[in-house]
Amino acid sequence: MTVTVSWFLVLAAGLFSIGVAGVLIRRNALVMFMSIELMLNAVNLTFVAVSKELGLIEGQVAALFVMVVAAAEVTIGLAIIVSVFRDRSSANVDELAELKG
Amino acid sequence: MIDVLWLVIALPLVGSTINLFFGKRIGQPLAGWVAFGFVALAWLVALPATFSLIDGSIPVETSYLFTWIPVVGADVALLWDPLSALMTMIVTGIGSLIHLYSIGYMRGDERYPRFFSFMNLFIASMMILVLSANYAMMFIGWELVGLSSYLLISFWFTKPAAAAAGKKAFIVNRIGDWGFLVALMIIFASFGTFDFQTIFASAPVVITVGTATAITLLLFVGAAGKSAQIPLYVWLPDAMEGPTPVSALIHAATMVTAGVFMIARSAVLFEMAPTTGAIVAVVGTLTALVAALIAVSQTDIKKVLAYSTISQLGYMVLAMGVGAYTAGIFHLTTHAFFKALLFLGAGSVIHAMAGDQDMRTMGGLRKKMPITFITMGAGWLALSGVFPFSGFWSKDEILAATFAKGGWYIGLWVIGLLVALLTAFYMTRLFVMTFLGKPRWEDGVHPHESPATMTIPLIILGLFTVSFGLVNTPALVAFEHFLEGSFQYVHHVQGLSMGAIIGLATIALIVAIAGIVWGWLKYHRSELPAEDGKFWRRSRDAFGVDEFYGRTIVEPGKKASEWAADVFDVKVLDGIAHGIGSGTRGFGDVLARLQTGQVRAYAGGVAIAGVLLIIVFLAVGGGF
Amino acid sequence: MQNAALLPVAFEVVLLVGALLIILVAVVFERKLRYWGPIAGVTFLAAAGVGLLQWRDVAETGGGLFFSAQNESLVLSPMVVMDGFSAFAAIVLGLVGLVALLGAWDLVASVRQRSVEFVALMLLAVAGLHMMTATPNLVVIFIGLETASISFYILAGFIRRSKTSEESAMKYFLLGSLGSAMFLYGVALTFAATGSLSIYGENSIRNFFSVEIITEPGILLAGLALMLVGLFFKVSAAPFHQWAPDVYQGAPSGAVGLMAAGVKVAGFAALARIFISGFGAYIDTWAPIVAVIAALSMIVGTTVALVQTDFKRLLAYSGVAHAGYLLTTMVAGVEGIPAMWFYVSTYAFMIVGAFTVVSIVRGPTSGNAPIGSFKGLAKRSPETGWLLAIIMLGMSGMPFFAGFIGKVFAFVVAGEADYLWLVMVGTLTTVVGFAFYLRVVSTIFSSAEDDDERIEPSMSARFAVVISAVVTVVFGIVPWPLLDVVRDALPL
Amino acid sequence: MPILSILIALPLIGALIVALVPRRRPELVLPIALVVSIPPLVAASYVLWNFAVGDASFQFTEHVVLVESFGISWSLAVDGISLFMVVLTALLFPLSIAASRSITEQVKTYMVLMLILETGVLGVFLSLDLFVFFAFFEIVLIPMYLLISMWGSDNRAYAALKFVLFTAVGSAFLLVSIVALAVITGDQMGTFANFDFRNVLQADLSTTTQYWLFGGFAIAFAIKVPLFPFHTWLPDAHTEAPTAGSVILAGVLLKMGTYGFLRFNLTLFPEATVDFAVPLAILAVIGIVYGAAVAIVQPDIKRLVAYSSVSHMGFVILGIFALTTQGMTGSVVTMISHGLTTGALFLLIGMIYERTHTRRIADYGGLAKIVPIYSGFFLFAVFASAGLPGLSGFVGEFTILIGSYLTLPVLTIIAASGVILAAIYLLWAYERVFTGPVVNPKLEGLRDLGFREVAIMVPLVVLIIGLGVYPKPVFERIEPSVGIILERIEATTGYIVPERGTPEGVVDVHYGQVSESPDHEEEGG
Repeated sequence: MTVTVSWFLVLAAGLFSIGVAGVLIRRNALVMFMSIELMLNAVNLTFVAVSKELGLIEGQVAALFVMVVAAAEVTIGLAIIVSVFRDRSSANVDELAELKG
Repeated sequence: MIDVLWLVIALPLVGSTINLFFGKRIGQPLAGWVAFGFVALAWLVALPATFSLIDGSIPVETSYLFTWIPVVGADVALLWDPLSALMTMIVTGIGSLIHLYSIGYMRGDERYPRFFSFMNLFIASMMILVLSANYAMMFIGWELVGLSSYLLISFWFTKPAAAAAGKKAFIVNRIGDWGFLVALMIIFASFGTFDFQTIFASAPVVITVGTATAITLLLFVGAAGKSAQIPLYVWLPDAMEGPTPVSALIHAATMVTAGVFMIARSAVLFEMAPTTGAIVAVVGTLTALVAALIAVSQTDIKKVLAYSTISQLGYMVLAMGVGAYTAGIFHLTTHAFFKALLFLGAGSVIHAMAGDQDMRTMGGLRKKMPITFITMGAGWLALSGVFPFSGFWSKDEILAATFAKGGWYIGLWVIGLLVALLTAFYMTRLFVMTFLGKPRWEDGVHPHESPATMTIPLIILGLFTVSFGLVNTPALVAFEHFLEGSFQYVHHVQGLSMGAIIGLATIALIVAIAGIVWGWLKYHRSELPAEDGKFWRRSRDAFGVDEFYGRTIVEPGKKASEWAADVFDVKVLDGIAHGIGSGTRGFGDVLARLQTGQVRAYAGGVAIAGVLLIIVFLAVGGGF
Repeated sequence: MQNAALLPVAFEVVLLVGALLIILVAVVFERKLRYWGPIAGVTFLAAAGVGLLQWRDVAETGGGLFFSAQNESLVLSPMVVMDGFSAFAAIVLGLVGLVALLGAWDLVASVRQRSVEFVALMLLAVAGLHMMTATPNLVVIFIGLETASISFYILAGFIRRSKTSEESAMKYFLLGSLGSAMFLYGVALTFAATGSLSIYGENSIRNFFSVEIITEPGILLAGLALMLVGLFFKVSAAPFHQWAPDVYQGAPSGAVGLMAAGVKVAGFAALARIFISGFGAYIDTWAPIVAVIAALSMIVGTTVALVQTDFKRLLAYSGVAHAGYLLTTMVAGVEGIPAMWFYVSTYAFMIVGAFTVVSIVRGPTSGNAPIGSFKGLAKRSPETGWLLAIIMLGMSGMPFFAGFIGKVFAFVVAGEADYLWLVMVGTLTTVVGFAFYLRVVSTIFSSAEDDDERIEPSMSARFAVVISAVVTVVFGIVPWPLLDVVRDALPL
Repeated sequence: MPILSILIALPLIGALIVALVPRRRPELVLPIALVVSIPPLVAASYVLWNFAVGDASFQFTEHVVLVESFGISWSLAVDGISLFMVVLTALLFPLSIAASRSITEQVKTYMVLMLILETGVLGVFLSLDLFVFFAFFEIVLIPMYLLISMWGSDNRAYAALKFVLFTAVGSAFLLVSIVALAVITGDQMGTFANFDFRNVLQADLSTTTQYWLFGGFAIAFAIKVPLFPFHTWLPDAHTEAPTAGSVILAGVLLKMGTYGFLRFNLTLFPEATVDFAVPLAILAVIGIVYGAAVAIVQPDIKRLVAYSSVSHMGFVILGIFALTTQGMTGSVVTMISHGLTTGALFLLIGMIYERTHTRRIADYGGLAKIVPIYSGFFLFAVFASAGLPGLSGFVGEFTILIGSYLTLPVLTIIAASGVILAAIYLLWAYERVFTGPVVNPKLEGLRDLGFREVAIMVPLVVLIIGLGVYPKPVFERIEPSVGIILERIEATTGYIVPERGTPEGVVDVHYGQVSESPDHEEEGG
């Protein structure tokens, strides 16, 4: 059984879906954010796999960029989560529902 | 000579304007004299033209003034023919007398100049009606006389009854005007013009009998409104709320005869439609009868005269229906004299009685006001149809013409005779109750003869009342001859033999005298006879026609309007609009409720919509 | 291909330099307001000037692709494109940034020490936004998007200890990241299907279609769908709009203007760049879907705005509707791009002006802004009241205000593309729009109990609102110059 | 000289001048506003004076291309139809401004809005470019909305919004149709789109397309007119609006709808016009009777007049869709006349409202005794509105009825009954307000009309009489313009306009024996 690029794509799609599911299911902002990171990694997997398959360097470069962006997102995200946690002693996003309607 | 005819309209209009704006400054009684002057001047302007027409020195012609509404070919143009000349003479002549009369009668009224302004306006309007050379312009006059009538009936507008009467008159007339208006539409659609001469010259060729019937029936609806025929007569008795000179001028002598005039004017069309003729004759006869039956029981002197007017108009309409146009117009003329006289006399009486109009409180006025007594006596006999007063000649001609039609018209002739009997009876009742017998007036009332401005018109009218009938006796047909110029397109029916005419006249005279005698016997006694019994009560209520209309037309109409206004408009139409509005808001509310504030719900929304979008893309994107 | 020329990236460079300069100044000197405000302003102006230079250069040379690496070991498609499209975006973004800065001035003043970061972030955000419009590379679009988004997350949560601000930031961050991730996955799938990340150039998506038959259309379609989802999310088109009202309401009023305006400009530019320029050949596939989303956005945006009691939420929902009108231009393909530019550029000024007024009335750090608090504004501050009324009328699409021209322009191009039903939806929702915009207008002119309580807007805020209103009116009455310009603001 | 552009610009310049009046001198605002509202009247009079009689084509045309690719141009012109609308507008605004002395709050804003409104209305009547037309058509909403919602009476917010939303819904359909039409025209001309009326006129439209577009235009104009059943905004708007608002609303704004029908629906979509004429005429006749019937029982005098407008405007629509020269010409005349009479009525109601602050009929009674001059004017207006011959209302409605009967006899006969109903609601209202004894003690000692108020009314009275007695100059300017609309309908459809003329067999002895030589034949043409 040869492992073709499709396998990687399916795996990435699976990871992405798990990420989405995580965002939907989990209440903790931190875990939700981790799920988003998972989605980004699924994307990276796709990039790299396709890049290898097609022999193109762009995909790998893209993956690098995405990692950097993800890192930046982490810093900001954590800062926001911490700031919310400090005020409410909870990172449960369900409690953040003052703004609605 | 007819170039100056427009002055006949313009002069009273000027008078009206002057009095409207400067009347207060002119003051009493000068304002009245100004008004009188303009009407008299109009009469003077028309006089030579009339004589020229009588002696045949000028032909029947149309004087074009200016184009009114070009797209419908409606011009302002004046037609000077015997019919319009006659009407002009009546309107300006009697109008002048009544203006003269009003100078004294209205003395002291706060809105004295306004009264004369309106009276002048009426004369001008009536002259527009009479002199018009086409239906469109006639309609202007038609409506304007309605306006003046409205203004004058509700002249004493602080009395709710007067205000209501004016409104009623205008609205009921408007119902008739609707008919006139629709007739005008058909006329234009058929002829492409409103011009009398053109229409009459070509009618037999251009329109079918059916069209003619439609036009004439609708015209008759208009005439019924203006000339107070069944079922539209109800406004005229109420119109007596106006000052008495108004009743005399507008609601007896002139305006109410406009309907008859209009039918006579349209004689060619009516001749083409025998069905209409029959209907007109029947309606006229019935109106004459019903009004006479009501008149016998009225106690208000003006109401008696009002119903009598309706009744006499019925005669004229009957004449139109049987094609006796000259007879009808003749009766119109004599009636104008004696009814104006009677109203002015009644006004004189009311004046003397300090405003009291109830005949039961009068009596014995003979000595207090001899001129009024004598002149009204002439009117009484004329209206009753006693030889040789004018009413006798004219009424007799109508009855004779009806009889001459034969067939079931004989029935109408019989009813006509019955009406003649009733007429003589109620006029005798009126005369006796007012002037003869013992005085029944209350203390503090001091009847007196009226001033000269009021009695002179009475005398002049009295003279005409006595003598005017002689211009058209079976022996001397000057009047008929004169009017022929207006009925040149009308085919004349074979007349009766002289013997028959005399025989019919004799019957009529006997009936009239019978009525007088009956009335004399019943009322010329020391105590007024009790007038109760079912007939008298119903009659005094005018057979409840007003209430009937109220129940069947006014109230349901008002209910329907209220339903439309309060339910349909607000609940249904606005309800739909509000429904759309609140539907939109509701939709927004529902969507806003989806906005729970929950991050995860939002993420779910994005995810679901995203998945849907992918599915849709895959579904529609097959063609890639 | 003049790789060496700096002009194509000058806009970003200027803004980055400006941002760095501000931080540098703050480090070197004391953190006092008076230095970096003007620096930021000058930077925005310079950036807009760069935009003008680019525009002129494009007009002369026709623009082109830049920064591609093509030697044997490294083959990278071009990273930067300079065309009428990007140059116009540069001008608009530079000016919008300037106006937003003026509008945010009060906020800058009130956050005192931290204002350095605030101003720098604004500059960075605008740089990111423009990056989205000036690149043929999908990943670079993503990077620009994230640069802007991350800056906005911070701006939204800039007010410490403010629950609304925190909630706003949190929501924006979580959902925004989700949206970005979806967009990125779409990019990856597109890459997987086409083997290209670039819209232009030799090995571009466009060329790919002309030479190869797609073996896996599903992957490409899913990729397209996900990219659309990501961008729809960013421009807050229904049903991906739910974050917007919450975020706008909670974020400090002074900062929302740039968020709302900038993202719309860049988001639609990116949409147009990717879908019209890149996938324009397949317009028949995506246009109906975009049309449905457009209709949904207009309907949802206007109807929900109708029932709002908070002015900021109302503006957010109206923003959803405006996204719908903007999407209406997209269905017409290239023909729609001028309409899109006209609409979005005027709208950007209006929305900045509107949020500036909120900042004036409710305070720059405020979260909630009940409509009732605008009662009697015309008396409390006649000038502000009138200007807000003008802006509201402009947004509602009343004639002789810019919004009208934008809408009709959009409707005409959509009509030309045979989307008359969409035009019908557009005109009818415009009516619903009248209902809530006019409600605001009559609130402004109605009398309030505290009539005497005058509001004195600061000089800068006043400036921002005046500019916004002037744009609304001028381009409403004399739109011709701008119409002529946007006709040339087309992508390569 | 681009007189029409100047005409449109003058009120706007006036608005600027008024806006510059110092805040400290509010008493100067009204006189200045009045003064600046005169130049538009002068300009309109200039146009009226120099209008070539008997010329059916557009006159005073101005044409400046604004956007080449979109075919948008600044294209202005007048013909016989718009001419009088323009003059009416220019006339009613100074009168309304003069009658606005009771406005004490934010006078400046009020006057500025009035003048902006005038610009908008003039723009509607003068522009031939569909885009510009729509812009003016729509912008009129804003000043009117603000006039109602800021200076209206109790329920003003509701009424103002209702007015805007109703009209805007119509505009929504109008805009879609205009866009579609412009796109179709553009396609056929090989450009992107084209909004120019004269180009749109050349477009070749299929019958189905005509139906849709006609429908879109018709909804917008029907709401504006308002045609039954779209009229429910009118009573509310009229009732709540300040006097000047009501005058302008009834006097000119409603005419934008009927004008739109004439200018666009009939001209652009002849086939659809012929096919939709009867349904629209039916609605018009329902409106005539229904509006009048509902007016009878209104307790509020302004609502009564508002419903009477529904009735009168029904006549206008009937006349238009009878598709005869007479009917259509009559419609335009009625548009003028309704502007004058209803304007007069609203001005008068406003004058008494300033004194008593009530519009309820039941609060009045016996006014004629207290304020005779006022009552005289009111009665005049009542009869003018009721269509008394010799006054303007009759001329128009009479011509409409005569003309409509030619093609729609049954409907016209029903419509004619509106004449009866008009007398009922007007005279009954007059009776309750002005006659009888004075019951309400508050009415004692009311001031009669002053010089200023009389001066406002006199021009209207003069024009009402003038138009009623000698309407020929008006007719001969309208008729050619109406004629080409009908000619176009005849040329493109199988419809044949029943011509006025002498049916076969009519012996024309018309002035066979005339005393003067009437130059009648020339005048008819």
